[in-house]
Amino acid sequence: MAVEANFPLLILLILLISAFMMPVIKNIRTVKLFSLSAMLLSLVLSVFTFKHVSRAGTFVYKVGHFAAPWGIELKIGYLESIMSIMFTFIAALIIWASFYSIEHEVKEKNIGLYYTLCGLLIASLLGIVYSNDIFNCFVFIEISSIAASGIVVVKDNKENIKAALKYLILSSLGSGLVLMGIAFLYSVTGNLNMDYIHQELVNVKDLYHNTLIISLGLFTVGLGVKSAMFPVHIWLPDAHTYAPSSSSAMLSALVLKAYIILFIKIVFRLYGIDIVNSMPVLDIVLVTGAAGMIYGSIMAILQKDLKRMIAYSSVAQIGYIFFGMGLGNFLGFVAAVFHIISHALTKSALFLIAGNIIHQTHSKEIGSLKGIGIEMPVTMGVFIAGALSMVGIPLFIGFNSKWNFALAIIDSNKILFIAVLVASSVLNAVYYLPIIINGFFGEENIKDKVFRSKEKPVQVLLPELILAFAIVYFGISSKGIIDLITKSIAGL
Amino acid sequence: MKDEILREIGKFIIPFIQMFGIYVIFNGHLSPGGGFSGGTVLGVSLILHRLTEEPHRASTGISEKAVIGFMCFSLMLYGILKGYSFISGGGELGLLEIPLGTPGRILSGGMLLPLNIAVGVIVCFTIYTFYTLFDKGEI
Amino acid sequence: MKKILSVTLTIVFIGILLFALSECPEFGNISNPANNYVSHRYIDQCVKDTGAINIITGIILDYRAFDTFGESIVLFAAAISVIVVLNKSREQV
Amino acid sequence: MERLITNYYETASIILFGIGFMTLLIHNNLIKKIIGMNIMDTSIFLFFIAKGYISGKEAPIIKGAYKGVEGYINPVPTALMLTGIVVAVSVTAFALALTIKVYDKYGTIELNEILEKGGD
Repeated sequence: MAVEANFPLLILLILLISAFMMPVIKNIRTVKLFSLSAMLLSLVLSVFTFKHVSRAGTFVYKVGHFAAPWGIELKIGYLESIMSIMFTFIAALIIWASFYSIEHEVKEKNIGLYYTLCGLLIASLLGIVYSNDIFNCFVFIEISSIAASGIVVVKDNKENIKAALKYLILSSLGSGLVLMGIAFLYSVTGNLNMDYIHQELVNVKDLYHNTLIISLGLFTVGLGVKSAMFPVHIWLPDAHTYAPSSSSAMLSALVLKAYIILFIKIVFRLYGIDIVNSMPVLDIVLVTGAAGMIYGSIMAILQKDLKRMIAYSSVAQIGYIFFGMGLGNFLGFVAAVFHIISHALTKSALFLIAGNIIHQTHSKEIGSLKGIGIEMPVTMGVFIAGALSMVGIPLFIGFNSKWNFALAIIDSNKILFIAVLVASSVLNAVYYLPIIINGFFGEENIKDKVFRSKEKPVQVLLPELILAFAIVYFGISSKGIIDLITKSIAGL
Repeated sequence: MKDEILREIGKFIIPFIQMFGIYVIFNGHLSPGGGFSGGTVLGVSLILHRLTEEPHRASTGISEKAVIGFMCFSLMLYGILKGYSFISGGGELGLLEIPLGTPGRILSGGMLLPLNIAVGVIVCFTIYTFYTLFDKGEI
Repeated sequence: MKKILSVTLTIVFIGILLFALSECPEFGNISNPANNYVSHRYIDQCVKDTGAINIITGIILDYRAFDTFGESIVLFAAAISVIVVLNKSREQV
Repeated sequence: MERLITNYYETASIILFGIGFMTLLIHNNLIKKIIGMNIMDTSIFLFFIAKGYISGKEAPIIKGAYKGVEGYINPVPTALMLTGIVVAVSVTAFALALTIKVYDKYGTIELNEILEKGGD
């Protein structure tokens, strides 16, 4: 067995054990560097894992001495290794960016614990992505929901505590539903490993047809609560608005995505797409996704608070992802996975920039951002890249994902939904473009503003600049990554 | 609490509770119980100590640093012990393993006993942390 | 209004779950799908594989040890979060 | 439908789940909401454990002579739910800690009053 096969488990162990060490380290600077270096090491190991996968194909790795179905195993294919690179890459950038901003938002005594929670969170998300055992996924889901609420509440304000409590109760409800779904599946198959459950399901799918529909429904609703699917997204705006901006970036870019990846794995690996397509669940997902696209955009237009607007935009973008999966065809899933990557890059950049803007101007209101483009041109440059990508302008990554959604809609013969896609894009433009226009143009907006007066030093903005570069780079050359995603979905 | 009777009875009964907790942890692989249940019993004994002792004496008994240190250290121990076993099993490296011994003896089951102890320590201090933080807002 | 809505929602929800249950295998029956080769191997080989005569301990600390590892991390994460939320003594530091 | 009566254990746990769910939805008091959440979790544990029961068999601890595969109940659900219980304890502890903090900041734990005072 190749050495690289050990790397996924090693990544989890490195992140977790480094997280265990952080609370006992006194020096905050050491904690920060330690956390970043653990994340970078994981990134390097993820890249090696990806190379191994592209050389040797999908592999399973048994955790401990016992093979599945008795032990727990990790299964790493293209999807998992791409997602692992993306998660560690974005997490490393967010942690790097947080070095300069975290002191303004979190009390000094809690900074060490904050990085502990971040390490636990990223490790648990990677655990959800890697694991091939449904109950093991549940355990990691619980770690991630506690750690995610922890990084919301770390900023000691009234609203944070309310938002975190709401998030915790709703996500605990969601994981309860997931556990119920696991119980139903276990009672009809007697297995917990996804591949083995699938083998058994093929035999018993006619005998227990309704049970299977209901358990898939439970998984959908449970994971939907956690990934802010439209009718059950109510925790998201509060949590994302009040959390420190690095936490918001992490929540929006990574935490929501891990549950969606798990959902994709459940659909393809656990049930099999044929069984799922014989059930009405994906149609419901399609409708809720489309409704979320419109609702999130409209709510975002109505907001006055910058971070709250971006949070509602997340609701809309998660709607896109569920919409793509709800189409039920192969291209729809490819578009959804591509949008996961595109949204993760874009939204993390936007939240980090929003944090910078709010810190420098001491104002959360969108209306007060007049002339900001003159005062902070580099910051606004990154914001423009993110905003244009969200709207779907060519040359930015968001355009490619919308293009893929359009192709998937045409392929699935549900042409009417193109209207939803276009409408949502127009609505996106309605709330992102005014910020840019107010920032740069209009005589009275920019008078008395001093060029670069509020800009942060460039090394502070470097993580955001890297994200902006990635947004443009993948916007121009997305062919390679789409091919990889196609292969990854086919290999599930 | 100031009550003399409670304190004296507490002093008498706490060692027995702790002994029972340790028994449950050490026999986890032989009978019902294990790290989680035994750790809870141990944690309860610490809480009882804190409830019955004078406040100033009890709070200096175990410092915050020690609690966090114990928790992190035993989790690290757990992670390293189990990580070793995961990697040696999953990578098929065939590294050295602790022999399983005779089933039914205390010193058997390879790594089960040290793992149970590590879990017990974690659970014990977590329960204690929860109680003290809920009670006074400090460890 | 809110109450009526909650009651209806709950009843619908219970109805759906009971509907699924009415198809499930019988309670306590030995030939249920859940009692298959997986659990038989656990019972049969546990002493030989792990050296534990308590099969539950054998499962949670050896066969499925990764779960238990995750479980202690859940406890740790909760302890850290509770410390973040409630600890006053660190404020003076 | 007669399956609901033979599966009385699971039926009861699903009804318990409904009780917990309704407690979560109806009450404004945060502590009661957390109690509802706990009832829900417990009902799921009962439901899951019931899947492992085989009538007339022993607990899976090999005391004395080994009775063969047919002599013991299915150990898997029990082992899984041990994990589940600890998870539920952690979530409850965290939620209660947040409730204490909510009381500190808002002076009440009734959700409707909190929403009024929150100002949004």
